[in-house]
Amino acid sequence: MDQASKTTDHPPDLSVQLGPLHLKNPVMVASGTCGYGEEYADFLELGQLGAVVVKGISLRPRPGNPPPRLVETPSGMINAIGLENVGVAAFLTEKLPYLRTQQVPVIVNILGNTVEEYVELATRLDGVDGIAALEINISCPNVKKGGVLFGTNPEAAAGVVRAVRRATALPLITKLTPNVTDIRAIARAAVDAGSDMLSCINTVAAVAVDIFSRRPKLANIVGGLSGPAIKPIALRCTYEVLQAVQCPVIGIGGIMTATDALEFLLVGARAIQVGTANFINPRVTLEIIKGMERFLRVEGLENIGDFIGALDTRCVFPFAEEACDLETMMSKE
Amino acid sequence: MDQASKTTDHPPDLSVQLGPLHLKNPVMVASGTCGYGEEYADFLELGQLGAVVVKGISLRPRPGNPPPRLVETPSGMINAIGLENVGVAAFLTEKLPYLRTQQVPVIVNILGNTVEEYVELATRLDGVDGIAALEINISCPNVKKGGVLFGTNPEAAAGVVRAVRRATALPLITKLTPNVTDIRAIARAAVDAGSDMLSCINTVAAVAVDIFSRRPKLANIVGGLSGPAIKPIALRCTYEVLQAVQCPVIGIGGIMTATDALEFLLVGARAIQVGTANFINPRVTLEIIKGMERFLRVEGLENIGDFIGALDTRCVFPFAEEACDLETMMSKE
Amino acid sequence: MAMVQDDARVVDQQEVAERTFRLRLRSERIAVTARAGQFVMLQVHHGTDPLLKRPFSFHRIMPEEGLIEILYRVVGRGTWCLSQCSPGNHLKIVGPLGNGFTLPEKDDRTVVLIAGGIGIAPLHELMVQLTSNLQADKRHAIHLFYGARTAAELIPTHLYSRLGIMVHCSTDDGSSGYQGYVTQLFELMVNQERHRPALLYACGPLVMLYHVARWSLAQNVPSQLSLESLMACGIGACLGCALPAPHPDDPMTDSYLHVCKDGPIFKAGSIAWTKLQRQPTTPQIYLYN
Amino acid sequence: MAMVQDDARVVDQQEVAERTFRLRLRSERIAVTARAGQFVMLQVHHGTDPLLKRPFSFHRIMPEEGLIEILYRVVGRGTWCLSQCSPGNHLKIVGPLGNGFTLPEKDDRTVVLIAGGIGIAPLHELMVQLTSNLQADKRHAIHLFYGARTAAELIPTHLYSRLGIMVHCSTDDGSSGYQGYVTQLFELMVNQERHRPALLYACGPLVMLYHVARWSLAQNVPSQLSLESLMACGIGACLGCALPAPHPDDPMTDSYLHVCKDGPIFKAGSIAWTKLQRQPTTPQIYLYN
Ligand SMILES: Cc1cc2nc3c(=O)[nH]c(=O)nc-3n(C[C@H](O)[C@H](O)[C@H](O)COP(=O)(O)OP(=O)(O)OC[C@H]3O[C@@H](n4cnc5c(N)ncnc54)[C@H](O)[C@@H]3O)c2cc1C
Ligand SMILES: Cc1cc2nc3c(=O)[nH]c(=O)nc-3n(C[C@H](O)[C@H](O)[C@H](O)COP(=O)(O)OP(=O)(O)OC[C@H]3O[C@@H](n4cnc5c(N)ncnc54)[C@H](O)[C@@H]3O)c2cc1C
Ligand SMILES: Cc1cc2nc3c(=O)[nH]c(=O)nc-3n(C[C@H](O)[C@H](O)[C@H](O)COP(=O)(O)O)c2cc1C
Ligand SMILES: Cc1cc2nc3c(=O)[nH]c(=O)nc-3n(C[C@H](O)[C@H](O)[C@H](O)COP(=O)(O)O)c2cc1C
Ligand code: FES
Ligand code: FES
Repeated sequence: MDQASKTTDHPPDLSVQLGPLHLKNPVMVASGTCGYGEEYADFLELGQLGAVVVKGISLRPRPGNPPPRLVETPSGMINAIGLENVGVAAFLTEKLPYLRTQQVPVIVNILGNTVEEYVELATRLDGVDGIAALEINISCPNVKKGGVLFGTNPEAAAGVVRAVRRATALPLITKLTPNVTDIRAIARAAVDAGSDMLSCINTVAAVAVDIFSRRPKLANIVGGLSGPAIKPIALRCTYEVLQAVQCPVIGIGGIMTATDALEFLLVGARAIQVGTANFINPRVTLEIIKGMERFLRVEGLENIGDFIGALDTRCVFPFAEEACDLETMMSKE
Repeated sequence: MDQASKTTDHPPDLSVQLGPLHLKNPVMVASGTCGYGEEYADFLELGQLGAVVVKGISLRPRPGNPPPRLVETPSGMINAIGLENVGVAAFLTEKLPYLRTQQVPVIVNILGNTVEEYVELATRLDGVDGIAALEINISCPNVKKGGVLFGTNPEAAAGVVRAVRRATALPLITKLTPNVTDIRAIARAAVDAGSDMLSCINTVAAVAVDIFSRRPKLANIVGGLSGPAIKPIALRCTYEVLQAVQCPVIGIGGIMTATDALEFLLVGARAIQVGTANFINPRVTLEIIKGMERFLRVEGLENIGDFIGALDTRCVFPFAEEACDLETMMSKE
Repeated sequence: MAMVQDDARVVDQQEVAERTFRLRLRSERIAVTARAGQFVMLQVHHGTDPLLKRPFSFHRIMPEEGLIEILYRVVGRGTWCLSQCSPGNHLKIVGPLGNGFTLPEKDDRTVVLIAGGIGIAPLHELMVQLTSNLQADKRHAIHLFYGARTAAELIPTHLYSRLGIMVHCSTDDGSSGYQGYVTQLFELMVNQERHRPALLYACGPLVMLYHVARWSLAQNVPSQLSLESLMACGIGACLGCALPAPHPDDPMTDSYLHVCKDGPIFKAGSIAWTKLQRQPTTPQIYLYN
Repeated sequence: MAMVQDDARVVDQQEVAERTFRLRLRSERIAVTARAGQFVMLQVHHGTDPLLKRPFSFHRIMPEEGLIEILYRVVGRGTWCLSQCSPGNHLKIVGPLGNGFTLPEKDDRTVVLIAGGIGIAPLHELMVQLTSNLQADKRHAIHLFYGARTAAELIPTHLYSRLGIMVHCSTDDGSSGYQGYVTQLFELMVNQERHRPALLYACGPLVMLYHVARWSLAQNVPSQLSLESLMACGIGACLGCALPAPHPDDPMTDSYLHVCKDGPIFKAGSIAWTKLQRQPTTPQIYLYN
């Protein structure tokens, strides 16, 4: 069902500029779904991707939650991994060296339970060779504020971002949670506090239970919903965030195909991240990149930039002009 | 695959008490998905249901949004009907008489754009024969507060509930929106303001766009996601709400089968509403009731009440006792 | 005339034109009450994705055999899933739904049917009914104008001409019949031959229907147009299938019809054509994976 | 030994015991490097529900033919979908995954395999490999203890006895072989006959594995147990398939293994059995619709 190309022979230009970051294409792998990159080495060359966002890193290693940590739901899955990670020290010595050998921008997702933890992480990652940007995961409980998530309150979110901003010269991406009343307010707060970009969304809080054992399906009871089920929510969040801020926005949530990815770009996202889909098809990101190229060719576009934000929300009444006399006819009928 | 019954011959008791309401079973049809009841007359006897919640009623008739009003998404759908309804006057003269002939409790879902509208609606419905309760849809924009939804703010929600409470002696159900940071706070506010019960959830805000025409798939751009995709979110909201309040809670969201329905009861919901599933199978509510009966038989339960809230969240370590000496063995290995 | 939900058995499925399938289903309960122009909501898949049933018009109704046929084109995931099912499978079905065509009272006048693409689907049963009690010579007063993008998309027209009616074909690319739009062919023929239809039936893409509606209003010829809309329930419960209608009193106030209840057959004047908005176009399935 | 993603063609599917299917797939790239005890992630459905691939062990590996076999029991929606596919269908597959069994270095000692229910799946390929270079008389030193709930769930055991090994069956209801749990039968036989296995392999329900682990630790007999966990990726990326492990330094600190990378084959002492939590039980599919 391939259609003939309308354009000339050179491949369409997929490169995007995200503030200070230049990416060869807008397709990244999302934090927590590609490990530290190496896990996918058998399936793809990381260098073909726009960027790799590594599993969220904390100051000290974290063992994560007890199992069960996963459950499948209609067109989605819930995870409660509990932010298991090797900690920043092991990341720098054991994981980063491999990533450095790949020709791909590495974005480090950071998390903490106090502003100080975020700051110390940023300080240790600042200026390290091979790190392109930091993504601040603000969907973490603030232990000093009774465990309320940083990302659900504009001041708390701004507090983290502002402190991290002072600690590093690296480009900053703040990753927004959808579990809020007004995502625009959090977006504005993060940008005002110095975030260069935003990424949205993190997972949607969710529960699953088993009627036979009468037990929660996750040891942690509550987990994060991801996958195709949340794509409409993620698109709405991206749409809202783009109404509130001027900075580049990275769309995330339920992207399985090039069509899904292009939907986020249409709404105005400058790049996208693929999460859960990697589990189902470890080569999905390459297929998405190829699909985007074909789309641009068929649509006769030479740059992906020409499509980003092209959403047309005006009402179009195709028969309104001609049909003026129709009304008169109809009143006679 | 039917299993033998463990109990005696009389059918299990599905009846539930919801504050002042006694229902013959916990299965209702959700507002906006069963019209005014009559639409399903060819498929089922309404009297077999626990209750019918009619399409949201406003003071004056509403034409609704321009089309397209619907779009399908992975395991879900988004609607932007725009609360089209006949208005309270036509409801009372044209729709209620039919419902009165059916042996089923009728719950009227009410909506408005000012507190005064809700109050006038409640006043006109108060004491009307054939109405069992009011469900207050607070997912409506408050025109006096710049269009912020009543349901996203505890004070605004409480304001509506308190005013309606004064206007009617009917049992009040407040229908919560999931599009908030802390649904517990809204739940508490509604109950403190006099709501007898809560129902949760209404639809999740969502967007869908078409990359070919570059247009939103809904004329209204943003709509409400429903169906199986949101079930894990609805279960989480129900779980959270039940931690915050003592009153009966009605679970809604993505219920397609008896298993789904029982999951909400397990978490503690006293009843459930079925929405989108009615579109896919107009007899689904009857199948759910039958499935619940079979479940109770197989589990050896005589009353659905014995299952409600039976969720066991304690950690169980089946091998912990016996295995004490195992640890010692292991240290030798 | 009650609506029922049934578990229909797939009896046969054939690809009859490019990406176009004819599906024969056993459903006694629906076959006995169905009328031309009505439709069913049909399950296309087991499981929750695709979630919703899909609406399809009756292509043939065979009450004696307890069978119905639908004719559909694969345009997306739902119709693709449907094309994968084979004899013996069971599909949940709800119907018959909607108002259906009204047959002409007198049978001696010129009747014109206009079909665009898959719009031929509901017109087949209509043609069968229009001709069933008619003497052979009178059948010539029934004209079918049938257009498609290209010859490969046309259902073989001998199926219709053997009913005794006059068939006039067009294709956008000229690969079969007149080159151009079917509405152009229709206007051309009607102007040339100067026999004016007493009644118009049409089904096809929205622009085609719009041109038919214009002509029918301008010429004051009654018409019955089969319209579409996205549907969730098909039974009037979701209010999702709205189309703008002229408001009886105030043209500035919005008013809507519901295709599944008030239609899918409408006369030209029932739709507020000026208020119709452009809807997202049909995706090419799986084009970008 | 690289993992690959392949598009495997279904060659054959047979129901070999109650709700138990043997599926033969063509995947040259996986067949050539696969080892006994490893597994694949297999697509069970086209579309997004069920969403995730499902893990299945290699039941047979036929590198020359480019074929692999899995043996699975229908326990939920995913395995039900899988049971519906027929020769000619294509399924996405990722593998080979995990560590696999280690074969004994010397081949003259008593080896015991214990299978509970569908736990027989990975042991078949293991038995084939254990016996392949062995003279007939030495094969008697290999014992398979194979238990199921009832006779109908047992795979016909001549498949194993014709390999020359000793097969001992049990069923919970006594409908075939010893009545009782397979671990009881094993302990009984071992105590009676007083020949102590030099090596234990086991796959089956968690409680069975726990009893095998206890015995192996108490008797100081090395064991290789095939464990399960819910999986999303199967390649070490999601960290979802955790099982508690004894912490090297501090028993109070949590530490986890990942079944897909560190396993699925573990020795008894690698798992912190005391910290294992009860997980929701297997649903009876479609019981309550
Ligand atoms: C009353 C009525 C009768 C119909 N009769 C026929 C028929 O006889 N034969 C036939 O081939 N088609 C018929 N259709 C159209 C048919 O329902 C759609 O082609 C089908 O639903 C597309 O499903 P999909 O999953 O393949 O496409 P999707 O992937 O869902 O969408 C593909 C395209 O089809 C459109 N579409 C999707 N769902 C619907 C829907 N419920 N109604 C209308 N358009 C839709 C979308 O806007 C999109 O542009 C009828 C529609 C209606 C409303
Ligand atoms: C390494 C490994 C190898 C396996 N090998 C085999 C095999 O050879 N043959 C076989 O029949 N089964 C095997 N299993 C189990 C098999 O993966 C599950 O039975 C299957 O995934 C259930 O899918 P479902 O959709 O039918 O069930 P669901 O409806 O998803 O769930 C039914 C039950 O199966 C359990 N389950 C669901 N998904 C998984 C999963 N990914 N891993 C483990 N349990 C799960 C659930 O806890 C639930 O109790 C293996 C599992 C693992 C981890
Ligand atoms: C198993 C798993 C682990 C995740 N871990 C992290 C994490 O460590 N940090 C983070 O910011 N997001 C994490 N996420 C969220 C994803 O990066 C992504 O935002 C979310 O899954 C939505 O995208 P998707 O629908 O494409 O998966 C994780 C998601 C999953 C499924
Ligand atoms: C088409 C449609 C119309 C709806 N109209 C209303 C309404 O008028 N008032 C209301 O409170 N909820 C309305 N809802 C929300 C449902 O009552 C229900 O809360 C929601 O759909 C989630 O349940 P479900 O997943 O079972 O559909 C509507 C939902 C749909 C799909
Ligand atoms: S499709 Fe639901 S009202 Fe018409
Ligand atoms: S299944 Fe993903 S890490 Fe093991």
